[in-house]
Amino acid sequence: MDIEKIRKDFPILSRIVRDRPLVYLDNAATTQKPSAVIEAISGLYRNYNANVHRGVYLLAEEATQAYEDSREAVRRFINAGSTEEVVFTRNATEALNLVAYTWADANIRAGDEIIVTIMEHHSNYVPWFRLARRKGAVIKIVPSRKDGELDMDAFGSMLSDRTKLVGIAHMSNVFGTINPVREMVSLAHTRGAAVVVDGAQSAPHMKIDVRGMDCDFFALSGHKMLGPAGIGVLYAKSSYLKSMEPFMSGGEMILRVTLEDVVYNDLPWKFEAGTPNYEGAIGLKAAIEYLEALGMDTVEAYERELTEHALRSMKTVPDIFLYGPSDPAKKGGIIAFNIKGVHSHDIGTILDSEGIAIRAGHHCAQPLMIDCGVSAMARASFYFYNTEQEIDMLVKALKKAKEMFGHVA
Amino acid sequence: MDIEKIRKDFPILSRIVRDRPLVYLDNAATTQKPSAVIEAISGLYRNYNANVHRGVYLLAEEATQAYEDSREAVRRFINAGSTEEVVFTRNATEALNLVAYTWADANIRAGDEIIVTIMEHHSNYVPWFRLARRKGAVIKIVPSRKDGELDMDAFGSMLSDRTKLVGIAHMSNVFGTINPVREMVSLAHTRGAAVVVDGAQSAPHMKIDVRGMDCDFFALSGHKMLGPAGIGVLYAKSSYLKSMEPFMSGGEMILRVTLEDVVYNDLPWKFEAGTPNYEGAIGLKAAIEYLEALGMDTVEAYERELTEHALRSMKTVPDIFLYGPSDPAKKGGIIAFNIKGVHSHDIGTILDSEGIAIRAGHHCAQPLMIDCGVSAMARASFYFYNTEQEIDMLVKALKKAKEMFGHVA
Amino acid sequence: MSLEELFKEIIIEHYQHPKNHGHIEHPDARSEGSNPLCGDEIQMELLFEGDRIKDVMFTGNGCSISQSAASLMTEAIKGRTVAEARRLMEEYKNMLQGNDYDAGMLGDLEALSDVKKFPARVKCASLSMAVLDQALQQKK
Amino acid sequence: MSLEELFKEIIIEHYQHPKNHGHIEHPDARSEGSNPLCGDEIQMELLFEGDRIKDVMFTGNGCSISQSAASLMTEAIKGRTVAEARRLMEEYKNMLQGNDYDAGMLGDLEALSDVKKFPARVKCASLSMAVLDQALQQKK
Ligand SMILES: Cc1ncc(COP(=O)(O)O)c(C=O)c1O
Ligand SMILES: Cc1ncc(COP(=O)(O)O)c(C=O)c1O
Repeated sequence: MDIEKIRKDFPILSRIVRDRPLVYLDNAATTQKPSAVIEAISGLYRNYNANVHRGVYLLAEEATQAYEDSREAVRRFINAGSTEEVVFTRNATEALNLVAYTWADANIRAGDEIIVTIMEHHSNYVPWFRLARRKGAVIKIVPSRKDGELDMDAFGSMLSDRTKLVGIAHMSNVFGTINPVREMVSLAHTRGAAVVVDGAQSAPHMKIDVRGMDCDFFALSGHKMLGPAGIGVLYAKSSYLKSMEPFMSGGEMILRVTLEDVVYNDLPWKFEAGTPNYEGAIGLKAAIEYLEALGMDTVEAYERELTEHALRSMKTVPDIFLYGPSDPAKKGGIIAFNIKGVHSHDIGTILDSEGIAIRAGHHCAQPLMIDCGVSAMARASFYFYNTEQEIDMLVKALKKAKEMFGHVA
Repeated sequence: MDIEKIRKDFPILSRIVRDRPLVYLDNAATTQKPSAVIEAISGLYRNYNANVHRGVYLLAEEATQAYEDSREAVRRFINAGSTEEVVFTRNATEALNLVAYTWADANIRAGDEIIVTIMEHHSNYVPWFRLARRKGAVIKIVPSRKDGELDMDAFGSMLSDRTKLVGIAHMSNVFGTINPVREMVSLAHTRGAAVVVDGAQSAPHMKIDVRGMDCDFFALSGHKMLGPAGIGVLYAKSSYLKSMEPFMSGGEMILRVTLEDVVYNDLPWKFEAGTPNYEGAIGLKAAIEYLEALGMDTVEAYERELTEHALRSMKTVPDIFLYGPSDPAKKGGIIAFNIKGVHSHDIGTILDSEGIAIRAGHHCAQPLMIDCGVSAMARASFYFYNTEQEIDMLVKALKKAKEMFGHVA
Repeated sequence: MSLEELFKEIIIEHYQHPKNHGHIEHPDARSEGSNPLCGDEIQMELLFEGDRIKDVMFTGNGCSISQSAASLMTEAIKGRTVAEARRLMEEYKNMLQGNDYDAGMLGDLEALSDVKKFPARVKCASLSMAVLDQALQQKK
Repeated sequence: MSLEELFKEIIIEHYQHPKNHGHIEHPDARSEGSNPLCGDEIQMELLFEGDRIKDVMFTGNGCSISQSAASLMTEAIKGRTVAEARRLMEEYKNMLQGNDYDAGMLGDLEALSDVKKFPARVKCASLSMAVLDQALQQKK
């Protein structure tokens, strides 16, 4: 991997922030875009923009083709069996809500149980929380162990014939933990429960194989994997999609409307009401092609090296506490931490003054914050365009932060 | 209005299609984008891309500011009272579904009545149809008169104390009819019914004043008004938004999540779950600024001239039938038609071979097709970058189509 | 890509004066289909005699391509055995997909060969094939 | 924009050794608030004597700006009349918004004047003002 060449593909990486070169370490929030993605978008609007699925003219054919080609690119990227199973949404959040409003709404009843992990992002927790309230169902939470991994024994003993749905973050956006989804899916399936995997953090960073995983639903967000904002994906087994009522209704998702009746469109369009974000899909395709050209194995291996380096060097900051697994083989490039005596929000500001972008706060994972006994954490998260030097700059700035707050105490 | 200068702002308008300059007359489906919009998008990704509302670093502040500035631009554009009342969605369709899943779901009961017009796009019909099915409510349809305008007498006599919701297309995407929404709103309000105005076709072409109109909900799509795909708006009176449950749930729309409870965020963010399409919003802001610089009055006046010219010259095509009002003061720049002996789909192909893009089909308005006794229509629709010469080319090509199919019969 | 390739005279002729248009009194099989986006609709009725398609009639409405294809298709299969009809449909599909095909077998249906140059119209040309396929499946 | 402007020594001092931190046994007013995105939390308790704020204490957790602001704010208002406290809050708001303000009135609170150069942090500095405002509204 030629990191210098790669960095040149990302125009924003040469931006100067606060008189310093930008060090962007908030990749779990969103990623930067290579020129190929930016140009795919402007290319659409300069050359062949038209509403998809509707026109009988050349522009519309070209735009429709590009939109559907993106669906095929997603199918390949996550190894789905068919493009029927690939529904475009705004983001992972909408993908998860789609499942809550359709399959789960129709299939979950009072007394049923929904199991989620303590590591869930609000987007894979609040929809189930609200559904459970509405239906009188019960939410159970798989705890994590001291080492930042899920307590699989607890999971095993929570599963029962009342379990209807299991929601799992494939990769935690706080701990970085890569959860054993394949094993959890097969355990859940023995109880007849459906499994929703939140792949928002995993899809950008590792090879995804939804068929190998055998999950029933899988959600991802394009903006976290080089793609534009406003495009996400719900993968669902076609057996599920077929049985489900549509989510939103309007143009595009129907075959026929009379005053007496409505006939829905085929998969996957039945779930895509209104003009889709075809621009987003076309940008996402360019993002996927960029990732495929690099190779997801390469991405994963490089990021593991970065993570090892980060875990090693961040430990040298006085009074730092690193959350999540300390074994880099068990996690992705996400490191949440706190420094005693320096609030994460202050760390964020101090780092920003050096051009270093990290995140501070609850990371939309308040149940996990509560579980860790804190209200906020700082978090650095990497992508393949980051370097060890950038991590060294981070560590140096963290030491400075500690000093600023240390010299008085 | 310097039309030559304006056309230069739209890179796609110099595209050659089928060896001819593109004549784009499918603006009711989606509009083309000026360089200012394309550059607003690439500028974001080149210079200040970051997830909004979350970061404590400069990029995130800039992106958040730009995103919220767009909300203010929308507020101004439609004359809403506050940015609290401006919710970003994917498109008009999602905006309408949001109302169906929240306010309408909570307030419409068995036996209640929903009134919509015969001119509705599927996006302002199917959501209410499904809701009515689910609830046992009744849908009533306001018919149109022979002249393509709504039958206001029928509307008046349909209204009753059972009416809970009235759905109105501000401008029909088939007839082009501009419906008397202000009058309809005030009639509906005397019965205590809420009014949803579908502004997908009106917002791009005329001055919108939601406060003057006094509607309770108003939906629009960015891509139909120079903005990118994937961004739309729901305006709703804050009194409604306050009383409504959220639609989707996840990150961004909550204030606090514990295992026992969830507290929702303030307006409007309560209705924006997950990472929003901030790129789309930033593109939409550039679109609105472009329109404001032209002036919506100028846009409307210019398009009225085009429509007059089109109505006059299209009539000279043998055996043509024009749907909708023949008075250009009563309609926007949308002309649906059929030519006896030449199916609209064939018209579409013949025009395409001359580089002219129009639409053929049911226009996602099958109830209106059935009402007109046809299964399809051809439709030409204009925007301010179109010219009378382009309309003349259209007319010439229509005559050619008629000839091709005429010479045998 | 010229319009004359798509709208050949024979196609317009069949569009304006379709063959086998109407109903069969007591059909052995009946099926229908539509292309919702363009509004094309085709209904077909078949009468069998042993293995043979003794008669076939269609009704429908839609564009010149969908309606002329129905007319030409019904002409091509009338009197053939079901197996022959299936082979013919296979060749027709090959033609629309741009593969090699047996022109001799298709006869007048070959008039539709240039539809493949108009991707948006391939669906129109395939509709009657899909409807016919459904009808043939009703034959035990 | 330099860090030293934001994290002045007096701010870090108040963050690490807050004044008026704790509880009042029988407070006349009590209120709380939070900035959910950063997790800052402030609770305040007040004791009145006539028109005067006889005592004020706070608890909370969060960043140096939110906590030192609470400490400085409680120091500034303790012993003042409600009307004076309100005027002070007004000046404080002016300062954070970048308007002119009465420095004499603010005293040590002026240490937070450079927060306005850090837009993401203005919310942190305003939290205790919002909480205090709520508490004062409880006074009849
Ligand atoms: C009147 C009307 N309403 C709603 C819509 C739906 O818009 P969108 O597909 O952008 O959601 C359209 C456009 O197709 C329309 O013309
Ligand atoms: C694990 C996880 N799930 C879901 C989400 C939600 O993604 P989005 O905001 O793109 O819908 C995120 C990102 O914030 C995440 O990290």
